[in-house]
Amino acid sequence: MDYAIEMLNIRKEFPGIVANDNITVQLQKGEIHALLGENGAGKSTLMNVLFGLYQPEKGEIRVNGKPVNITNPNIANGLGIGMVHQHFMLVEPFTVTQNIVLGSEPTNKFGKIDLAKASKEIKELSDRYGLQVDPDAKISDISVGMQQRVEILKTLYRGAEVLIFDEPTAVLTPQEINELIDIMRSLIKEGKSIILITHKLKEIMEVCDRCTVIRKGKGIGTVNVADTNTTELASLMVGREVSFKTEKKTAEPKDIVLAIKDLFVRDSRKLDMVKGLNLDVRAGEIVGIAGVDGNGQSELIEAITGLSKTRSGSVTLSNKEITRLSPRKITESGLGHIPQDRHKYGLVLDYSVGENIVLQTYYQKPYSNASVLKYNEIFDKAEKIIEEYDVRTPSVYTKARALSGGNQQKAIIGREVDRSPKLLIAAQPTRGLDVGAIEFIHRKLIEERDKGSAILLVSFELDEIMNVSDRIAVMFDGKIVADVKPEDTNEQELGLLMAGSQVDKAGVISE
Amino acid sequence: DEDGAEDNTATEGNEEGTSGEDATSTDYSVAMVTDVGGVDDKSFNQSAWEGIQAWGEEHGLSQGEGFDYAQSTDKADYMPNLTRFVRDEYNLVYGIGFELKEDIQKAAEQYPDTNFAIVDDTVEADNAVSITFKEHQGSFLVGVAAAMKTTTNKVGFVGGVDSPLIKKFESGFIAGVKSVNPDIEVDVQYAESFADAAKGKLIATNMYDSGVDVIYHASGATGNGVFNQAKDIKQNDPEREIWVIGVDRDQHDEGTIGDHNVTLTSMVKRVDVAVQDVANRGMNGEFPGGEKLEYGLEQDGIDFAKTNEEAMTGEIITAVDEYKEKILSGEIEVPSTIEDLEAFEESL
Amino acid sequence: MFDILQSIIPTVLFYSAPLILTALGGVFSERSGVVNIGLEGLMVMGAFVGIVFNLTFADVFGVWTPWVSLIAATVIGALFSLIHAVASITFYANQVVSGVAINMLALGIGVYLTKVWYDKGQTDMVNQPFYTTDIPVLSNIPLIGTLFFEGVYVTSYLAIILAFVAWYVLYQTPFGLRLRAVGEHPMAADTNGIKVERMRYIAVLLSGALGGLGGSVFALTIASNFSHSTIVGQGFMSLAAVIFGKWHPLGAMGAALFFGLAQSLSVVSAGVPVLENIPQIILLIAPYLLTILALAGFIGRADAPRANGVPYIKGSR
Amino acid sequence: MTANNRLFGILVPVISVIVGLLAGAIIMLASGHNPIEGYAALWRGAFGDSYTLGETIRRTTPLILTGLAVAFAFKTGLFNIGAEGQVIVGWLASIWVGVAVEAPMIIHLPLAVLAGAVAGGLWGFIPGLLKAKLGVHEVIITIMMNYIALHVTNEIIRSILTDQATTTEPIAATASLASTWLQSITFYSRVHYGVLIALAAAFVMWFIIERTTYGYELKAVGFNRHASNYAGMNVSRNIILSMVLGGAFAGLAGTMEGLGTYGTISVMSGFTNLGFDGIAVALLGSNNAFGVVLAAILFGALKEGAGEMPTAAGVPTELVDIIIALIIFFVASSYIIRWALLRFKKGGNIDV
Ligand SMILES: Nc1ncnc2c1ncn2[C@@H]1O[C@H](COP(=O)(O)OP(=O)(O)OP(=O)(O)O)[C@@H](O)[C@H]1O
Ligand SMILES: Nc1ncnc2c1ncn2[C@@H]1O[C@H](COP(=O)(O)OP(=O)(O)OP(=O)(O)O)[C@@H](O)[C@H]1O
Ligand SMILES: [Mg+2]
Ligand SMILES: [Mg+2]
Repeated sequence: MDYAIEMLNIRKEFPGIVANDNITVQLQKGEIHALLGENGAGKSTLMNVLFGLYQPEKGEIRVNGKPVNITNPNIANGLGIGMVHQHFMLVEPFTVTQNIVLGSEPTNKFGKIDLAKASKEIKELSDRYGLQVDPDAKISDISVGMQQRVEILKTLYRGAEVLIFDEPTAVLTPQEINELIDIMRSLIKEGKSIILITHKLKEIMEVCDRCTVIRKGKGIGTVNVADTNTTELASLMVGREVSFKTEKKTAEPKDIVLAIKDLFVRDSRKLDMVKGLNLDVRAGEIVGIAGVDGNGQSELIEAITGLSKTRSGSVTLSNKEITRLSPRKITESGLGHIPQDRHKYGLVLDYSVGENIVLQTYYQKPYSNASVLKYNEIFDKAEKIIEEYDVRTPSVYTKARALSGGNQQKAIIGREVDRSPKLLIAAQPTRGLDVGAIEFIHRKLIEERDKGSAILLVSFELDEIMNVSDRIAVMFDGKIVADVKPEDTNEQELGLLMAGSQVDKAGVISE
Repeated sequence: DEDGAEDNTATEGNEEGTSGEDATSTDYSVAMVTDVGGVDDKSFNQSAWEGIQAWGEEHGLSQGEGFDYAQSTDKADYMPNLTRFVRDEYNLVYGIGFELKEDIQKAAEQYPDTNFAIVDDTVEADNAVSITFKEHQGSFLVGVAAAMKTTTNKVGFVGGVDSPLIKKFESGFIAGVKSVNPDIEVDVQYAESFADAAKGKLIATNMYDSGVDVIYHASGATGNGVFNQAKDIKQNDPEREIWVIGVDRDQHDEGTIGDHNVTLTSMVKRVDVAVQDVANRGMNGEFPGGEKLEYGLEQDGIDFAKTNEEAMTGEIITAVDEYKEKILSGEIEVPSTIEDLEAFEESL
Repeated sequence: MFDILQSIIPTVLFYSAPLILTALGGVFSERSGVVNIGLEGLMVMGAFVGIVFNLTFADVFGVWTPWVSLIAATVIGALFSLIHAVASITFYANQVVSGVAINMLALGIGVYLTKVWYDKGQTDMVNQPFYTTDIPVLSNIPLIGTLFFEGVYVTSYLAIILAFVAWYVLYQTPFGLRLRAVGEHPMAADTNGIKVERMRYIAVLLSGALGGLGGSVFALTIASNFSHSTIVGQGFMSLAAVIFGKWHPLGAMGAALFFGLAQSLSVVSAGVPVLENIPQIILLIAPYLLTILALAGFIGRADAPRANGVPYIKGSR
Repeated sequence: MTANNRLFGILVPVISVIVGLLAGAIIMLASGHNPIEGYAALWRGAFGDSYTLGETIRRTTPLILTGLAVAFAFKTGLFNIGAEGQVIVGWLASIWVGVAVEAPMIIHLPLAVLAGAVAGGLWGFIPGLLKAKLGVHEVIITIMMNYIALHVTNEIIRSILTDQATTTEPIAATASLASTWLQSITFYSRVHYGVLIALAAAFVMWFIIERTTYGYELKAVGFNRHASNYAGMNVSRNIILSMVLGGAFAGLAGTMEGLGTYGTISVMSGFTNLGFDGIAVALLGSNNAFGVVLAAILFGALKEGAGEMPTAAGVPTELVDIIIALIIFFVASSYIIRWALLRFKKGGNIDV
């Protein structure tokens, strides 16, 4: 068999942890090979070893059958290995071209970077793979999907034959995911080979040829995708049966909890992003907001939660106007919020888990008295929450930074849900999490609904929207353009709605 | 305990020192505490130390045995330094510079058995003597020299920090200039620092550009900038007549530029003379406690430098000496404040 | 008006030159992601070396002494900054703190050695400082020649030229692109095969070289000797120029010239009718006040290089 | 992990100090001095008898406060390089009240102390406000504020507090922190009651930071501004509060010099350096109150003892500055010490 890459019996240790324990992955030429595993299983670590960012303690790497020693990314690049990282490796104030040539810049005879030449080459490369990247745009001005394509271009520019994608779809909208899949296929057609890390089993089934499963740092095995199904993959990964369809009773909506009227919100560039939006959410129902990223979802959430000011319109929570209240007053009025960016907003990473649990309530009884903190009460509470929400942490005194993404998310959800908010906003609550964690979080959201909370779920994952919501509001260009029941629609229809197509009364979609 | 023992001996020593009418020359010991300028500041600290060394050698003493100094790098060092000498049983402790005023005052009150002296300021205590100088007299004389030397009828004065002490220099200088020729303009600028050479140079550039040809500086290290600028002009145009007047001691060395020297003269403060004088009086049991001694031309405490023979022509020296006589005879009362200066100028 | 300009411009030039040079050093260092609050100390070291070298070798090098002294100060400045580099790049030290230590250390060493070598707290004045000259050819241009190129220090133009060189290097060459990338997103640079630590070392050494150069230019054009009070705050002003100039070489140069102008105005004011009646204290604090107002008002938020001050630890996020 | 960290937290400064002193010894040897004599003189100068002990305490007092001033801001992610200016205005304000007000001690003294704290706080308020509202870099603003404090204070001393003199009248006895009793037991050192204020301030800082909701907010804002905002904290207010309280501590340091040590204020031709030394103290003390006190004692002793070195051992006092700088380097580069310690006990498994 012709292998582009062989990673044989790789072992990589971090202080106190064996991240990769005797893992073997063999990438055939011209295949898309999936790497599957729970959060923290060791996938990124393995790929960082291949890319020369980490040195393995044991094991051998072969490229085209020849043993190699990859001690830094330069060597990997030289061997034709390129990596699209989970967290983008782009310099924001630079242009696309500058980012792509960085490290291998063409120069003219005065030692000046020949940007014009580079820009032209990049344009050609971009056209060849249908990437549609503007070489002169600044990274900070382009969308996440575009940034990812810049990352791909970066590897191609360096002549990569093998591309590693680390969770590329976690940050993409459904449309962008489809585009990415097309791009991957055209890369294969050009003779490249691809390693794809993803938590989305559907994607594996759709594009991958084979799949290697890793569990807790150990290689479980490699399967032909054609010979398996999602259920089998999931149980291989987690080591037990996993259900995908979340069980739930039909909703029993009660009074209106959240009422938004004619809301206008501007973003930091002073452009209107929410343009006259109207929406009601009732107690006991989950309303899912479907939409392509950048249609005003973030601004909507920021406006409801008081993180940014509304331009006009009103937001009421249980009949109380909260439009111009401070975040604290809004929280006190009964709002819970699982933020989209858990590292930026959800947690103070350098605080202990316990201190994070009282992030909004530290000034209230019983956590403090006359401004003096009562740590016993705080940590008691935290103990209860980590227990109830299965937050895996050495202790409540451990810094939040040390937790894996999934466990950080569980801690946030525990904190928000525990306050029994009247309204719970969950923004991308499962982004980047493995199926086990996703299942748990969905169950918790439904439990809350059943206890009578109103829940607003914002997600780019149509699966999630379809599975969890009782009602789906499609957001496009700053407005709610459709309000449908999941059982009355399908992903295709939603996709079109999200792209701005109109639905007439009869349910017929017109352009 | 040890501390107690040391304290006791300290007290005994002091008693001996002050009450000992039969004190021989070897018994008497003298020390000085510098201000932050340090003992080698090429200024009054250095001069004071030279005085003390001269005094010590004269009486067969050596550093550490009979006389010594302590360096202060920070205002906070003054008091510990003074106290150290008190406890080391020195009979007379000098504080050099007006910055030590409060500390000498306090030390004098706390240690009545030790004698103190402050240079450049005054304190009130029976066991302390205040040594000041009639800088205005010296400034007057160099003002005369400046007036004689200027060809543009514009001279300059660069002060360090605006304060009564430096005003004394300014007043005397202007009075000297105007005595020779009331039409000469005097450009006065303060750098607001004794250590800002850049500011000194900025001011000097500005003054020389505007036609000033003699600058008298009373500004410590800020004056480095003044010298620097004068020398730069001289380097580029050796024919141009450009002068600096130094302060506190003879700053002839600072003015050397090739074969030329831009230091016209310097207002010399003989701190060494004053320090030796007081030490001798103390040694002879005649310590002038509580007195405010003001050293001027009369006591040879103030002088002007004649090192630059080329520049200080006989004519200038004669003129300066004439005014010196007038001051000594009381014919001229040199103003030491701006108010006095105004009155003085009217009387011209 | 012409007269006023004629008296202001040369003073601005000589006052600003050391600040420009040192600020350029700051730009390099901070652009690479290493905060350099030790500019003051680097200047102290430069002034110390420049003076000591000048005093010691004046007989050997004659009229070339000041230039050779500058080179010596530049080299020693670079070597001295190695301490900051090792601490903050290799040992992940808090860069602000390491910079503060640099400041203390430079002054300590400078004065200590002065005392040990010369047995006094300050050196003598040098015999071979820089002198002003008329720049050949350029000074013959009417008006402009008189204003800008007569009676100036060559070092002032060295500083200005170096600012443009720094701009070219940072914004036009691969080296500059890499250096800035390292300061914005070191991990991205790393994955592109750029040696982050090496880039940062080079940048810090450059800041040491330029800081040393700035300090020695100050010593050999303005102070003429070395003592504990030779460099008092010029390094901090240079740091201010870095930030005021938004971490851009030409911006930093502009800021340094602005500081020079403010200082010069406070001196020249006596002869200028509009400025004459302003209390001296206002003129004294004007440079500082104007900087604050400028930062608060006109240029607002300055975006530091994103990874500035953050040690790059491979494999961490 | 926690136990290990705590151990490192203690070992790192201790080792740094030892290595710093060793380096100082090598420098003395290299420059032809006897290190044993040098350090003996240093020790005598700092702790030799009750007088030097008193002076060491006196010198430590403002260092504790400037150390707290810097540490406090650090906790909120701010770098207060302006302690220097805050010291100066605090000193000025306390003297102003001490000279200009007539009142019984029970009112006068607290009023003068308060004035110093308020002035320092005000000097911290301006950079805090600019940072919070306009995002202006606090480092540059505080540097500028230092110079403004220096010049304005000098001007006020000359034109308002005196008639063109360089030193004010001494404060009224009713505003003085000086203690004849403390002086009498320390052979007339200048140790004063201010040390109690400094220790109390350290306790207050510890309490605010570790035990109150204010401290919780301040630290949260320091760690993560966005999350703090999300959690309903007023980020701007916390930034300002942190600078104001830090400034107040520094202002108190100036007050110590004014009401305790000198009783006057003089025109200054340069900075006091108390503020800059505060940065070093804060660092060596790991930005925590107890650590700051210990670090201030160490630096106070080094600086006080230095005065004895030139006379007793011929060693220039600057050696102490070099030693302090080296200690700071080693603490800041604690990674190397941790690494060395881990190497040292290699074999034992390293639990993270
Ligand atoms: N730099 C590091 N230092 C120490 N430990 C690390 C480091 N990086 C990863 N680990 C450990 O290695 C394990 C594997 O991490 P890795 O990032 O490879 O997981 P992953 O499979 O990519 O997870 P995810 O699906 O969440 O991206 C983790 O449990 C973590 O504890
Ligand atoms: N420097 C480090 N030291 C110790 N552990 C680390 C370090 N860097 C990463 N880790 C660990 O790596 C593990 C991997 O985290 P994980 O991959 O689950 O996060 P993630 O899912 O990639 O985060 P995100 O939410 O950004 O996707 C975590 O357990 C984290 O604690
Ligand atoms: Mg990963
Ligand atoms: Mg992940």
